[in-house]
Amino acid sequence: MTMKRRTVLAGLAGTTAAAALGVPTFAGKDKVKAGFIYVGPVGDGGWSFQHDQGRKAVEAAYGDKVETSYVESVPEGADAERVMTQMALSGHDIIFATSFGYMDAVQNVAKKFPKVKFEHATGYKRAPNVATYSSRFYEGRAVIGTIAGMVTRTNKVGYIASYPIPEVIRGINSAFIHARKKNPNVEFKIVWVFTWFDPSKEADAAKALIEQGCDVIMQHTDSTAPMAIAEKAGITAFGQASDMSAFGPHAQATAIIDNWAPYYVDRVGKVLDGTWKSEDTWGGIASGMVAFAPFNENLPAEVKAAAQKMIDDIKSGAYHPFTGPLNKQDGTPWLKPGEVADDGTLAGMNFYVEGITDTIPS
Amino acid sequence: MLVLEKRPEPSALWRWLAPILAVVLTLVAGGVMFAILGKDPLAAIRMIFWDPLFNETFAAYARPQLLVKAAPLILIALGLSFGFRANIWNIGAEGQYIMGALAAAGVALALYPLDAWWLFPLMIVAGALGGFLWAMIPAFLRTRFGTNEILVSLMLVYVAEAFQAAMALGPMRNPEGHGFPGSRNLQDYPAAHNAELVAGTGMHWGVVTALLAVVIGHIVLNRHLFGFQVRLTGQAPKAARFAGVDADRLVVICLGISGALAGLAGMFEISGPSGQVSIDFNIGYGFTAIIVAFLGRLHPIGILLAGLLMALSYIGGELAQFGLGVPAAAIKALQGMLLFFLLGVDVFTNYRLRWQPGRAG
Amino acid sequence: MDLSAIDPLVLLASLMVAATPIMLAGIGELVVEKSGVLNLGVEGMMITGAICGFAVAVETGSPALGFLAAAAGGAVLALLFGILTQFLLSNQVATGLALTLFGLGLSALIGQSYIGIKPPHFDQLDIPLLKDLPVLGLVLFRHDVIVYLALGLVVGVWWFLGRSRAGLVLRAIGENHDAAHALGYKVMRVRMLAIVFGGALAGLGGAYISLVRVPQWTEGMTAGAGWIALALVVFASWRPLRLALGAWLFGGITVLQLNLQAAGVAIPIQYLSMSPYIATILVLAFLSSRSGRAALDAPASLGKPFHASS
Amino acid sequence: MSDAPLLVVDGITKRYPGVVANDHVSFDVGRAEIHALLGENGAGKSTLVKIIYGLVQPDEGRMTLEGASYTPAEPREARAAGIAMVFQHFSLFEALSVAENIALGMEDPPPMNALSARIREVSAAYGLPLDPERLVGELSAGERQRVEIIRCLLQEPRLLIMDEPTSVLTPQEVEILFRTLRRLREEGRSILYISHKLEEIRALCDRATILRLGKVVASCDPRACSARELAEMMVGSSFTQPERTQRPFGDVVLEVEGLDLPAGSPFGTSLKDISFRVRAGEILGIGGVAGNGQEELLAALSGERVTAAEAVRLGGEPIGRLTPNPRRARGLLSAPEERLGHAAAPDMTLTENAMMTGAVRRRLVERGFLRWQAARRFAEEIVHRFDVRTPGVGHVARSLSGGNLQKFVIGREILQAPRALVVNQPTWGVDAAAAAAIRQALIDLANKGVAVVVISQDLDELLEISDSFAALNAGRLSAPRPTEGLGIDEIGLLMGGVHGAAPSSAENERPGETV
Repeated sequence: MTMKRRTVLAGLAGTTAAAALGVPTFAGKDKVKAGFIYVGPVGDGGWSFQHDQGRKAVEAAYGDKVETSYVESVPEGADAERVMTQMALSGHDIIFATSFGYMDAVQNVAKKFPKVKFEHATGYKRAPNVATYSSRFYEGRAVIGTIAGMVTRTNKVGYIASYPIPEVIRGINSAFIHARKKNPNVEFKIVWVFTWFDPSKEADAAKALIEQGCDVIMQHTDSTAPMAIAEKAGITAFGQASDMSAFGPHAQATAIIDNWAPYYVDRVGKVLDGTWKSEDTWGGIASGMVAFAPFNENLPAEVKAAAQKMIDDIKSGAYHPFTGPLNKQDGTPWLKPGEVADDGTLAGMNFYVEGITDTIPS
Repeated sequence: MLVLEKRPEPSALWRWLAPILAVVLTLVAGGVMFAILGKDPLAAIRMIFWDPLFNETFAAYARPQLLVKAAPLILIALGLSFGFRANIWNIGAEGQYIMGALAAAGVALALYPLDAWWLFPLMIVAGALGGFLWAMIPAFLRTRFGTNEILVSLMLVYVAEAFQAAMALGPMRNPEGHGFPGSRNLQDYPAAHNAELVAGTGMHWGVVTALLAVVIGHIVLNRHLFGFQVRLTGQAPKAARFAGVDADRLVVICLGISGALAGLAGMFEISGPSGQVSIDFNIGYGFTAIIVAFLGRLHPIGILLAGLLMALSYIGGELAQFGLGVPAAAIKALQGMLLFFLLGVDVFTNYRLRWQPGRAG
Repeated sequence: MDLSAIDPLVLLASLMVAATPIMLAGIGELVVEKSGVLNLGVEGMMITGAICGFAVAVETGSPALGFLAAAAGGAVLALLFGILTQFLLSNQVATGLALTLFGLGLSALIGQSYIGIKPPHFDQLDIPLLKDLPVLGLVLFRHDVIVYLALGLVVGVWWFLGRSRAGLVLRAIGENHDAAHALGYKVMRVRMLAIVFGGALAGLGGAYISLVRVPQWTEGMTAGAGWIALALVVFASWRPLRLALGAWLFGGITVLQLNLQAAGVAIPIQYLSMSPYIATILVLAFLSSRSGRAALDAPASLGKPFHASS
Repeated sequence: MSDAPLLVVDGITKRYPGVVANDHVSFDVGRAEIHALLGENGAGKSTLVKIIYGLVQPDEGRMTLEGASYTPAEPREARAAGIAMVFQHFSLFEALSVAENIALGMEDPPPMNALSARIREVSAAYGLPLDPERLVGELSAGERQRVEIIRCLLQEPRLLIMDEPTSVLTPQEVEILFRTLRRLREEGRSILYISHKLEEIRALCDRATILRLGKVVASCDPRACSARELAEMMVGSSFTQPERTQRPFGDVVLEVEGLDLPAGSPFGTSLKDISFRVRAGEILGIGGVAGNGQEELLAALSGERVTAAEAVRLGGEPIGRLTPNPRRARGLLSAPEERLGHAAAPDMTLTENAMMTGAVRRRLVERGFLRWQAARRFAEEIVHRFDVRTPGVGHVARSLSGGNLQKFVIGREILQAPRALVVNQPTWGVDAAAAAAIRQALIDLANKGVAVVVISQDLDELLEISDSFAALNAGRLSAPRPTEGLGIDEIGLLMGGVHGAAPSSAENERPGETV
């Protein structure tokens, strides 16, 4: 039975913005009870694991002013609704629902418990007591795309993709654009594994890519299997969601880390001091939500420098990874020179940019 | 040495005592496990088995939820129990559940956004039919070629899962879903929505159907000729043939019933609590129901109780997770223990332990 | 699309690795089923083996000890199944399913402190001289020892079932336990041994995933491999050598479709992933539709309870 | 070679709950002797040989083999001591080859290739050719028996036990088997031959020990006895023609004409061109040795197996294609031989067992729903009218003794007021009182004008109650003839296949033995 997880979309600007007016103000609290529900086990080493790291950070930050709890492996749908209701009944002040698929369940429960605050990861439906948050993973992909373009010798970059959803497609586009910028000959070989988490299959996918000449592997799945395979093959790879250097001390150039801790600490703090309100957060490098593992010391200095510059530029707002001129895969123009993609288009991205030879499965 | 000796008659006492003993043994073994994990065993067990029912904070909500969670399990287990009694082993209810849900959702989505009273009844028919037809594959192969239905029905689960992923990504994908896999949410499609019947109770048509099915199942098993034929076939196939039972027809009917009920369960879940066709909306009800069927001794009332007990362990398990920090894995292990004990002590209904000097036969 | 990028030899070499876990679990289950017992708990035993092997390998630093522990872990779980089904006569289908549920829970419990840890490295056994052979060297002689162990076990089981007296007794018991009992063979003892052997091999298969193929521990990491092993036994119509072929075919379809994708071929993956199961059903229907030699390969007592009461 | 006996059985007793299977049985088997163990079904022959073969442990008594104490704890020890056994229901594995089956029955088989060669050699030498590579599932019943025999012979046994070996053989195969056995005797081996076929024993055996109700009642040289004497020793009473109330017979009720039916199982017998008629008020007795088609005949009449429509007629209506319940509706009822598992469901209550066949005629089902009250009343009626000893109708069938359950089964059919009733072995393994009650009930039924067919291996019973008699042999039925005036010799010969319809007659016939 495969693992399920999230899917994502970050804020569709404005869908419920109006509802956010007339927000009730919540009084501050001496002690906050925060609940988390995870779609996978905390032991998945990836998505749910990282959210749980955020939960632990909240505990560390506030000590006995906060009490946290979690329920793991909660299927989307009725089960999630039930768990959140029980959490609300048991006196939780704020509940973090960490999967896209919980979206409708969050709405249903939030209506019944107007005094409880809800935080829904990667969704787009908000309410006076429902905030949404997501992460601009594509910013991280721009950085690793830059590195990939510079380190590949075979000009073939392998990409292990989970499901054909906007988040994943956005990541592929971002990585590809920046790899091409550094190396016009680079090609992406993309394998869809149709799972978020199946170590064996991910390992096989990595092997297949390596066998076909890829010397850089990127993954948008959760297990460390591809990293271990890359290490064995002596090539470069990038950690996903967490620092995977233990599995690829030589292979891991860096890792995009889902760092939910600053956001969770901030939001729980706002409940404590009574300033919490419904909003949509799409955080990236600048807000610390997207973080990086230290660059591998074996990376050439100019690669490190280029990657660091990319991080700095995105952080400062000087650069947006989707800046024109950019064409769609079939050659039709998408962004004019200097034009920056709007969040709405990015959120629902279902097309490749020019140069990618793969076809999106349907 | 100790040997098992067949009783001249099944023990009426043990029929009741066995499940109680199993629960007691589970509580003891579970308590030990919680103690090892560093949790207060009494608190954990109280939270899992007591609080959902009687704690004033949760009970009002959790009691009806017990029905919601148990309904698909009961519905599927009930269908399976008829076949199991007659030695017809459908272990592919998960696949039939999926196909029922897909058929029902397919009808609703194809007619979107129809607003007609007859849509929901039509979906019920489609759901039952979807599960029924999927179960007819092993039925046909068994009656026509004598193919083992255990293996065929199991293989068909994987086929159904792959088909479901294909549907969620392809034909049934929500055109307004911003490119996400998964269909429209039927909760937002009034004519197709399997809504709460009485606000706040969580009761939906699936719960009603499950309870109705228990009553009908009980009547059919005990009062109807079909139930009698099923029992007779399971206990003495030759006697059944002598009594005029057509074995092939029984295979088709039993597989058909279990398929249709699994399909119905899928239909009620997809149109209600679950809401949408996604890549993996099935969460193992078809497999869990097999266990529920055996826990309930293949008896409708037993299945009702077993389904509720199973649901209780899920709901109470969630409480224990966020209340005491018990890991989900411990809940799974506890459920596993409960099953082992129930399956194990059942032997004493028909056998007794006897000390026999000398060698075993 | 660039099919020339696919090197068939490399493909063959990697499918040998991909096939190893299901081959191990499958050949174990084949022996169990040949003795007339249907244990649907393969997934539970595999995942238990995966964590036992991983934990012991990490604690001792020795992958070899890890594999031993994995076999032991799978065997212990199988023993539980054996006691329930053989001595307490519980239903095999239900008990097997319960075993899977329990195994998934138990392994997750044991594994809580092993998340994010890297296991000790397990070397591949590049066989000197042979590894440099053209073609065969790459395909056959550059793997780790477990790959050879799996193949050796397949051949061993083939020999055992087909050529040895003990294997003959085991098959006889699976075929007709009452007749075997009448001839004076110990039905329960043989079945218990088969069940434990099957559990040990499932455990090994699981450990191969957690220690070699991935290698790391995560909950639920066997991701359905146990169920594929079950399908494999049927697909192979209970013949060891055909099981090895089936494992390569199952593994091969996975590896091949990934390779085709990597080569840029757009293939409908969801439909392709049904194909092994549909093929299994067709094989099954075909075998049972004709009488004679092949149809009789399915053990006649499979899944039936035995009680020597007369 | 000394003259001391090979095997001495001394005072063997084996009790089962409610029955003493062997009651201080003593006899001995000499060297190079074919020794017959003769007795009716239930006389304790099978238990005795199971004890000798180590499958069952005796409660009392001892055995010596070649003068040494012999106490086999399991078949392995028996085989090691040189005793081999050919089972009545073969202990063979269909999916395994001949050679593999043989290896399984041997203590220390040679490697497969050598074994195959030995099998070819030995089987050819004894005139029982076998291909060691063939699967047993593909063999005929006779060939399967060869496998068992060869398996025994390869172990060079000193004593070969054969339990009813000819019940599944064709006459030609019987002849081959006898040649083999005689040859074994010439080689100095002993054979313990279990049968109730008198002619066979007279033709083959040197000595006979006769068992009745678990006890040894006689020992004799069968070649020196007539079939009648043997039969009387076996059955235990001299054959007196029962007083028969003369009933007027009515019209033909049940008519079977040219009934052919292929064997339903590998060990079954096919029915060939069976014809008979039973009139209202008539009891037709069908005698014959087990395994000659009795089960198949009952199945063809009960509707469990369907035939050509015209092959079975009830009151002139062709019903050969009808299944059991439509036949019941028309008044043709039946009771099969096997009580537990066929005539009754062991784990179901008497009420449920009453429902099993009574549903149609007693209207226990209404529009698909079961009328349990009525079924319960019906069950209680059966219990009451047929004196079934049970604490209540809520108890399961297997908790009843054989006799009580049989009374229940027969009573269940009789109380449904049949037009025709077919019963198989109505008093098999039933105590004397119950047997008498059942026989009386059948006669009473006939007196009411019902056509009754009694299939039985108990000649005494058939002579006592039947008006006409026919014998079933190898799936063929002799022409029925009036029981009155029928001699036991004649009956014995009919049962042995000596009648016009059977081609085997000449082979078993020995000069001077016909009436």
